[in-house]
Amino acid sequence: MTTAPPTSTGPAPSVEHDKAAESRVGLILRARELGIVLALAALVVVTAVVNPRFLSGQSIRDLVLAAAIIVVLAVGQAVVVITRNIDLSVGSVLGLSAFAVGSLLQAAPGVPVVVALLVGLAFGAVCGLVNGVLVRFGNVPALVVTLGTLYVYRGIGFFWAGGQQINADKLPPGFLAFGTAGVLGVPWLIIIALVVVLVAGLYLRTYRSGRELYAMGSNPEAARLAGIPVGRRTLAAFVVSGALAGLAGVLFAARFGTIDASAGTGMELNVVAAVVVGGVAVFGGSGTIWGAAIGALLLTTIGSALPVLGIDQFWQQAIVGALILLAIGTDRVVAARIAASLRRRESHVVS
Amino acid sequence: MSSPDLSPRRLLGRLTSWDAAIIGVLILFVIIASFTVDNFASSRNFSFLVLDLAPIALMALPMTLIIVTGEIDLSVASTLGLASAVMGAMWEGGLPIETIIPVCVLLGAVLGAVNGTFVTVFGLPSLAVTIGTLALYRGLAFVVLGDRAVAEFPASYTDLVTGRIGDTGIPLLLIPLVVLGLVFAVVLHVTPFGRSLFAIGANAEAARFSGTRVTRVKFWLYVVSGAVAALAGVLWTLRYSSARADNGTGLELAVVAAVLLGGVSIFGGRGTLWGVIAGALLLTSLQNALRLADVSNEALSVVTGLLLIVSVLAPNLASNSHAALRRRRRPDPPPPASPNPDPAPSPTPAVRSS
Amino acid sequence: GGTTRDSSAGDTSGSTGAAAATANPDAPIREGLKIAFLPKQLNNPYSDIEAGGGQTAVTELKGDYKLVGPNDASASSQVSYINTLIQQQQDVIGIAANDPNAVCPSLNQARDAGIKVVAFDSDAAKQCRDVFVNQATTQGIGETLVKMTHDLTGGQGDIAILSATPNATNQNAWIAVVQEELKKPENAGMKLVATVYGNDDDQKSFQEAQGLLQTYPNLKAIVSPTTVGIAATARYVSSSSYKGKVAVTGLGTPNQMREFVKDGTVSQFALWNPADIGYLAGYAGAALASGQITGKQGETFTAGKLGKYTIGADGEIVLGPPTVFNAQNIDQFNF
Amino acid sequence: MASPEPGRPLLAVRSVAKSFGAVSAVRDVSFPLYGGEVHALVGENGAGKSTIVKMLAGLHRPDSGTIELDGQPVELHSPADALAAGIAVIYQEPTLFPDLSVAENIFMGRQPLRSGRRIDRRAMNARAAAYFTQLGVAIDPDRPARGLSIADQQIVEIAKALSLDARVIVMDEPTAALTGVEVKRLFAVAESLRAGGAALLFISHRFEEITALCRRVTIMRDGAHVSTDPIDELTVDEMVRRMVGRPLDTLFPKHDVVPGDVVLEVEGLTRAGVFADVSFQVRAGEIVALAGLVGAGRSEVVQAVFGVDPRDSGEVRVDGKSLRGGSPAAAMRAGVALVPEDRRQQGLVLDASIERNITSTRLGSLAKLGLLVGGAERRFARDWAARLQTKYSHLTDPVGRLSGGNQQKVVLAKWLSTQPRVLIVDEPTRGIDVGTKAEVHRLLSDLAADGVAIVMVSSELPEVLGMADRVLVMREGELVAELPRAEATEQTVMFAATGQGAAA
Ligand SMILES: Nc1ncnc2c1ncn2[C@@H]1O[C@H](COP(=O)(O)OP(=O)(O)OP(=O)(O)O)[C@@H](O)[C@H]1O
Ligand SMILES: Nc1ncnc2c1ncn2[C@@H]1O[C@H](COP(=O)(O)OP(=O)(O)OP(=O)(O)O)[C@@H](O)[C@H]1O
Ligand SMILES: [Mg+2]
Ligand SMILES: [Mg+2]
Repeated sequence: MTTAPPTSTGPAPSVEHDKAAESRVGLILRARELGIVLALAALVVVTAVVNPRFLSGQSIRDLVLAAAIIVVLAVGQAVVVITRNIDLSVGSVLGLSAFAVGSLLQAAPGVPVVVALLVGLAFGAVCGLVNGVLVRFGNVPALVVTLGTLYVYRGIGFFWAGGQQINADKLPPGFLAFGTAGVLGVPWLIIIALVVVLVAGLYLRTYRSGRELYAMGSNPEAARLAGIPVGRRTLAAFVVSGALAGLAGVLFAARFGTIDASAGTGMELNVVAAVVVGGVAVFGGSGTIWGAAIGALLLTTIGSALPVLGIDQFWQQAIVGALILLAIGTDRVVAARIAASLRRRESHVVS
Repeated sequence: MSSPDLSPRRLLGRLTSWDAAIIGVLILFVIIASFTVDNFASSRNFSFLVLDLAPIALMALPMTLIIVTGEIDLSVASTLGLASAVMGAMWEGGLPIETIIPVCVLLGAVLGAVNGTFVTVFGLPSLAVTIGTLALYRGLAFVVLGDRAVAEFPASYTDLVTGRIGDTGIPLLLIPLVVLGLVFAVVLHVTPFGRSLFAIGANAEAARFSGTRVTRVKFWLYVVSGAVAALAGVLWTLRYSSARADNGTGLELAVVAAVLLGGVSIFGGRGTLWGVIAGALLLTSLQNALRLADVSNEALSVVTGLLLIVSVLAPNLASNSHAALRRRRRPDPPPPASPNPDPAPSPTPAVRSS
Repeated sequence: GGTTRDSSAGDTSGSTGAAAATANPDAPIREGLKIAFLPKQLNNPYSDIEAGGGQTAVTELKGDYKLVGPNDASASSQVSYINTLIQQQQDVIGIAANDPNAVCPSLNQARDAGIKVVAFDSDAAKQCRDVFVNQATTQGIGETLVKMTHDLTGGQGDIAILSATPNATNQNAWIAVVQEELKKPENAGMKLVATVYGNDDDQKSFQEAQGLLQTYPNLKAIVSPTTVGIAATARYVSSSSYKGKVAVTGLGTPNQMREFVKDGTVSQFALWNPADIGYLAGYAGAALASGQITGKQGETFTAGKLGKYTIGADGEIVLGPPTVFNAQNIDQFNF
Repeated sequence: MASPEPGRPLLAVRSVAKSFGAVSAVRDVSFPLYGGEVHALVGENGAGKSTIVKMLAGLHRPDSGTIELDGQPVELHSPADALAAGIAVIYQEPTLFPDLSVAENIFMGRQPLRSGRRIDRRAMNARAAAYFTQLGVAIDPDRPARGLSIADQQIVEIAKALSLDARVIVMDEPTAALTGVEVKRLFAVAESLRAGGAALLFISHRFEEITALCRRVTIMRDGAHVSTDPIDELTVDEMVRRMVGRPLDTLFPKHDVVPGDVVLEVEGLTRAGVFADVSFQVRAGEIVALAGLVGAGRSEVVQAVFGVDPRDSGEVRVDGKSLRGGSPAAAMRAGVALVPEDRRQQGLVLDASIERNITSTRLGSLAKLGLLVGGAERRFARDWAARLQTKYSHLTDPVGRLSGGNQQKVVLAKWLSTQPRVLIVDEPTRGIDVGTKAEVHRLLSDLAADGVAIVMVSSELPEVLGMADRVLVMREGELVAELPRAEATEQTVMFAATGQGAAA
């Protein structure tokens, strides 16, 4: 075939393209996550200056432990949002799975932690599957489906739990230990969260099916034409989000020890906020897992920094809101800069 | 080459459309409920129902317009809360209620303008922006009123909200609701402005190329949404004669649910206000009836959720199976002529001045 | 001009209710009374125990018991339920008000419709209920809290309060008393450095506890006058390096706290028996509906196994002093 | 390059039919595609060409009839199937992922891999760059597709098809958005593909292209198959007669009009990075063409004039009155109309009905007391659709269902109905068949005759030369030449447009 172009010995232009490529990639990466990282750094520094104990081992540990759960949720959410969908049911799924695992351990204290984790995953996956099926086969907008299942799953949770509350003393000590202990001082929750972030991040960046998720989010119609199995991928995305929410449920149970039907209520908005703050475009197609994770970390840090800063209770929520706006604002500014630079370096027919 | 008369066809389209379906469901439900649920059909219950309906329905009106343009406003419930808190603070401060109410509504407009600015001027996604202001406004509400709950609003006003027209069972509150509903419906459906909203929702760029001031329109929609939400806050405060920072927490989801239930496309460009009003009514009367029937709170949320999903799912499945049928029904003798009544270009009245 | 707070003083939406009737101490308790309980929130362990007590009472009285309520502890959703109960023509409504005033108009509608209203656990505004069953005098609880703290800290050092929601009626009342008590000379050594709110949300309370300990290095004790808060605080402290250094006390249920009493994080905390509150409320309601009492000060009635009670000022009925739990006695309780 | 008369066709379409509800788009159409040969598919707008394409792409299932590959009937259930069967399609409308890099757009789902099935970005970018060199354009493979001009988008599509190295390549009006230079390059590529033994199906409304590239031509009319012959057995006039069903009157019916007063004045119009210091005047009754290579910035200029794009400096005057920048509404009030370049994105609300689209610019005047009641809209829409001889089945159908050409007519109707003093048309005949083209051209000259000032952006030289009283040539965002009708020739325009040495 005369059409197959030489790939090994890249012709002159392609070389200079590669250089351009590097710079562009760098620029965009910096652009997307820069704002958040800066905000995070600034926050930590200020807090530490005001109250050095904020950087004490104990407090950092508490911080990341709290972050671990929301990070896991944010990763799942990011996957869904990138495909131009959204999953508002995560809070309810978390509650449901937490309670499921809780009552399992209550009934059979012997169950090893690993099994508990798997049960949580599976449980969430099923909830996610339901969402996915409704979106895929019922072609109902994800926002509607998951807003619905937000109510439904929560309701089921209440039915099941009733007034029952599973207290720390009912849970096997091994499981509670898992909530705080770890290897070489690194708590399990954090290890798990990191693994989730790395795997998901790598997958979305360097695997074909991962990139296809972006394609679907960027232009669904074109994705169909490109022969991407849109339906299956959508389904998968929701299953992943559900499964991670389930996993987060187990972590939640282990961390907080007390579980009732209302666990994780209202968390969905925080998670979406984290993802958005993390620079994932609400209408899909762009953004990274790293970004989402950092976004989650930032929000949690705010949550625990403000009391340390001794800022009046009543200001906390307001400040969180303001910071969300600030974060997406800066993100937009940078994005605009890129667009401008693109417009200038326009293509022209070489003659 | 004119197309065949469409009026019957359009009528059919109306009837089979999904918001019409919701209206049908609503009527059906009300009839069934009044026979099966004791006390449901009582005039007193009706006034309770209207009181529960009011805040959701109010905020759903501008929300419909916003969602039709493809945006969303999740901060309405927080705006309600902040308005309520400010109302309380000013009432405590001894200001006359006649000043407080307009000031609160104005405040709401300003809060809406803030949303609008972020969405239009900075071009940020409204979902993200209003999640931010959802937290911000609720937070400010707590900053204003803190942990206190201001009460003892004048009976002359609280009774206005909870009262009825004479000795009829019809609550006074119904009047402003109906009026506003009509206004919004007319604006959305039979004015050029309303048309431009649909155009914006379906293809903002094309709308811009047709001379629509897309950003300006969106901005004002947010202002209106804020003002109405604040008004809802005032009514809320008077109804419970208690101003608190946490009033109406979480109501935004109910409002969005009502709008979607009413058949408005979350992607913009499609929907009717009738559907939305029916949606809000269905939501509240369903909850009211279930409560009267001692159905547990859990069941309420499950039913609400299912209702929401089904309301969108059902019409889709219907149309799908319909299409499937058409596909199977083959190969029918192809129509003799092309889609167009007379293919040969007939000498047209205008432009061809040869 | 215009309608201001002062000009409309007294003109608040309230009605005297049906309190005009006179009490007949030896009227028999009517059977088949429809008594409905409307706690702050369903599916909350504490509320459920309270309601449970109510159920016992109603069964003893051969009445017909009903439990309704929202899943969120908000005043507005309680109002919808009051309206429903009015529609269903109950005889008695027992309510733990989420907001004393917000529920007022509907409660008065209920009383106009001849329904007796018994507030329990958390009071509604006086003019819209017939009696209030108080778990203990506000004063009593405040004093107990301070006393326990005094014992634990030896009367010296910084202390902090982790309360429920910022606008929880009774918590705020108790905190007020605590602040008064601390002014007394014998408590002069203790300094209240902060009051934070966990919104009766386990996770939030947990993080607030973290915040307190990080912010106030030489904190001696955290006092949490709410069952959710004390459990979360105890759990955080027990899993942190502060265990043993910082005392945790307040109001909690034995079942929640047992673990932490055993592992030494908590050495004493207090609570009344929530079941008894519901129980007493049930009897008070029946007595009202049967005309034994009308809610005036000095009237008396018998509340089954709890014995004889006398209505105090403002129609308040006090259950009794709270129980203090510790390693010795905790295993005798199961709620 | 006389390749031997081929034997068995690589792909054969056998009496396929497809109807959408009432509309029967394709009826009993059959034709063969031979390896090593380019096959033309021609027909009026709405003849059913794209529908056939969509069947080959696995998007539509034929209601009846079959598609055969190597003599074996194949069922194409999805685009994936088509790709697997070695059928590559360049669609009429570009289908890119704006957020992804150009390279990823080309290789989506087929990215070159390295160890552990991970994507090898370097290799991917290198290969993409190689394809671009082959196509003779310099597009940074790592730049996101968002913001590419239509032409650049089309080129990426072509690169995508190349990268598939498929046996059957279908091109649905690939040249509609291209100018001479790029078309030449595309043809070179097509030629090499053909020589490589692939079978090409080529759809275009430009006969010079068809005669230049194709060996065999299938003609369709109103969804039905008319004929399939070797190209050299047909004259262009015969082709036109068969597809239009009547002999065609002249393609460029230009009236000579005596220009009136200056209506539109543009002075020193500048937008940083896109165009600079553009000044020109248009008189009543004049047709002024803006020519230039794709990417020269013509669309940007006219969009800035109309106010949809901001302008950094410069002034626009209509009838001597200065026009506020950045406000299409103001421009419309002053009597300016812009028929935009990209009808799907800028011209139409595809989901909205034909009626809504046509009336969208006139609602204010159609409303009674501010309310749109009664059948005024319906009547208005029906009237204008008729004037432009639009083919539709119901005014309430979404306009997206119309064929490309008929969509363009709706856009024209929408703007002509505003009775403009200044009419700006950007690529007015892009993707329009000869019949309609003649209509549009007649329309333009009639409007000019009625004293409308017309600015025409066009990438089709014949059109420019045939219609314009004056030709303004742009290069890289600057106005480089102004040629009166007499001096405007293929050479002079291309020379100005490409600059030294690049004379195509
Ligand atoms: N999805 C659809 N639903 C209904 N009708 C359709 C649909 N797609 C195409 N049609 C109709 O089928 C006919 C053929 O359309 P098609 O796009 O194939 O024409 P075409 O030959 O490609 O025209 P053009 O040259 O303008 O692209 C037209 O009348 C069109 O309105
Ligand atoms: N939406 C956009 N964002 C960024 N750059 C754009 C956009 N549209 C076009 N451009 C660039 O601006 C320049 C002019 O665009 P365009 O292709 O419309 O010019 P043109 O002369 O109108 O060409 P044609 O009309 O033939 O497509 C080109 O370099 C193009 O890549
Ligand atoms: Mg076509
Ligand atoms: Mg252009």
